[in-house]
Amino acid sequence: MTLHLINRTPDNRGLFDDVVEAISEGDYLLLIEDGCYAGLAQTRAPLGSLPRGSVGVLKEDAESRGLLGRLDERLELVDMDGFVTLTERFPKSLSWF
Amino acid sequence: MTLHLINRTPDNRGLFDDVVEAISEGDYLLLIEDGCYAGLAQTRAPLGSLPRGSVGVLKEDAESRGLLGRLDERLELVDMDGFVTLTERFPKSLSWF
Amino acid sequence: MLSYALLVHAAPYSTQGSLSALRFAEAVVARGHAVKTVFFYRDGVHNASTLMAPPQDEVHLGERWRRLHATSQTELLVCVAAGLRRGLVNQAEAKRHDLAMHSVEPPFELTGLGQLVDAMLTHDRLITFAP
Amino acid sequence: MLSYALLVHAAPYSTQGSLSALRFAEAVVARGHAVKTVFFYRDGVHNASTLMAPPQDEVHLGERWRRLHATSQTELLVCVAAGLRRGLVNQAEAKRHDLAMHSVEPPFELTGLGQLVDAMLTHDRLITFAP
Amino acid sequence: MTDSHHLATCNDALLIVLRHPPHGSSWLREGIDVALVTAAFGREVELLFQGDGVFALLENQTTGALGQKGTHPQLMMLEMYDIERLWVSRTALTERGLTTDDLMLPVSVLDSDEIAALHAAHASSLIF
Amino acid sequence: MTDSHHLATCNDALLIVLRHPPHGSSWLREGIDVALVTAAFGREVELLFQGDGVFALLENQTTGALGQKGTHPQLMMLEMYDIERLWVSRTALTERGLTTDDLMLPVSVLDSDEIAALHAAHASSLIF
Repeated sequence: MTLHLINRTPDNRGLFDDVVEAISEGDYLLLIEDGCYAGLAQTRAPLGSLPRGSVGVLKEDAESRGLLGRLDERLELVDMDGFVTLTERFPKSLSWF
Repeated sequence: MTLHLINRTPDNRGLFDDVVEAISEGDYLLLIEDGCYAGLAQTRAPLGSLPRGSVGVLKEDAESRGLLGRLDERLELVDMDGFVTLTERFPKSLSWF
Repeated sequence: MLSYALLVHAAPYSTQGSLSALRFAEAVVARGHAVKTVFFYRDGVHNASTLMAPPQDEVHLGERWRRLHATSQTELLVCVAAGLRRGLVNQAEAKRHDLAMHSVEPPFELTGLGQLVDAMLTHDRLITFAP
Repeated sequence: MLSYALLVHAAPYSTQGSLSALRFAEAVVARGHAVKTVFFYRDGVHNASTLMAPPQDEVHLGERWRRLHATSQTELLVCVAAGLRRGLVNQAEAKRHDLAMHSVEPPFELTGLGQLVDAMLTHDRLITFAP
Repeated sequence: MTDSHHLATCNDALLIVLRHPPHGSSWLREGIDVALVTAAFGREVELLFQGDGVFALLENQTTGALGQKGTHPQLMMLEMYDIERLWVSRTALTERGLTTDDLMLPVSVLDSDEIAALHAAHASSLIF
Repeated sequence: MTDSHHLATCNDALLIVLRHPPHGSSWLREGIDVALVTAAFGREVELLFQGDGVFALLENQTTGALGQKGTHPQLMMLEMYDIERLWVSRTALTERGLTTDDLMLPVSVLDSDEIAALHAAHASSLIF
């Protein structure tokens, strides 16, 4: 099982297509840095197909961008400690950029 | 009248959308570096809407990528001297990245 | 306790990647794990420059990496092939390339890519921070 | 004859942008125009490092920029704010920031952003080369 | 409040196009730096927020990781430098589910054809 | 020639995902460098060409501007390093109007669900 990290906006359409192609059931996708914008409730990113509880957004990065309160409610808010916990839980991580 | 330069692949969907939004009649779009891939005959880039004779591809960059013979036939092949000529003809240039 | 290796591709001050790597490293240490190795590759090598002089009200990335080394004995490894191209040289390499100055000092070490392979094999986790 | 200014944002050896800027500059000169100014901003400032030591079978970007200066009197301007953050310092700045080494030497000059504004106003063309 | 008359006439102001979001990279900050310096040199400057650049204007931004300052304090200085023409792409807003109510500064929203006209009307532009 | 059996079993090889095209940046070259060094250290390596990475395999590439070497000579060395499993995303090829006939090396083409399975089967991967 894999922890996927995305740090770019949905403007990078090809990137999001490739991530979705690579994700398996039981994987987790964490949106960090500019990846947080993909968590906006109304977005072009093709994350809607991913099951609830499998996508999170890094709280610190979402907050600095003014995104708290604007995020898709299916997303988990993950703080830095939670980020580390995810890397404990998932032996493998993949950074998409 | 403006010379637009693109150096990224059509994977950067938002970039191409923004360029198309900014182009006026009489402008010229030159594909350089990885932008050359947008000149492939079959491509996802929304360049089809631009008139013939207004889009070129930098020959040197297309050639090094193995793209000669694969390009949309509506494109002009522009060599380095031709690139400079375009900057003589267009007082303003815009680099999109 | 898990052992972590970080792979940093991001240039300092241009993208958030270096900051993200640092705060992640600090959070890993705070949870009682060890950050054994940080490997700087591509434009990430610029994190190792001893010559950076950021404004006083901005984080000094070089100092923060050195502090991580001091408190956690983290190895700070710089890919020598990526570094030499980009002007990151230590005293030995400067001499070998006939350069009057150098820009890399301990605890940053210039090493080969083999050290990255080694870090992947020996540590429990590898996390990449990209531009 | 037209006068050109180039704005280079691209880091050397990481993306094609610096190479594109150089070959464009050489083509401009070959057509009888003048490349008056190259302004290095963001990661483009790394083009000014005197410490780069690329493999012998690769283009040495620093040398090629210096050659452009020598043959065409092109000003090679480095944004000082972008440069200081990233470890690009000349002798004067090194002294001011208490650094034992420096990484920028003439013909590269550290200057303010005002020089970019000036180049835009005084030259006929401005072409940007991005990463 | 679009300003079609302004769009149509040729214009000596420097148009700076901001296409990158805050925090994730320094593109936005360094673009605004160029805007402020240009204005300080007495040249007129206008800003166009296109693509992900519209996120620069989102309300409620804060300092980021490890004290990263962000760009919202810089934007608050624009008025002091007499940079008052702020253009925003309607497409960029709509695709991101935003309206002008979400933005921290008053802006003029432009349709796609007006964006092309804005570019055409300016003798010099820079993209960040 | 997909190899579903291989996909399904857990795998000690390092999977390197190449997502960037040649020439425009050094991502591809530096990713292949990691592959070659890893193989030289005696560890098995497999490559997945996804997204724009499939352009790395396009035939008829040449040296680029100012003598830029490109990555096609590097790819020709893969066999010498016993790197023989080359996977390619079918979606990536199709969207770019390419088929395996356009490629310089023999590859195994994977459908989207097979790509996910490939990732799941490898204990470690790196993306370039």
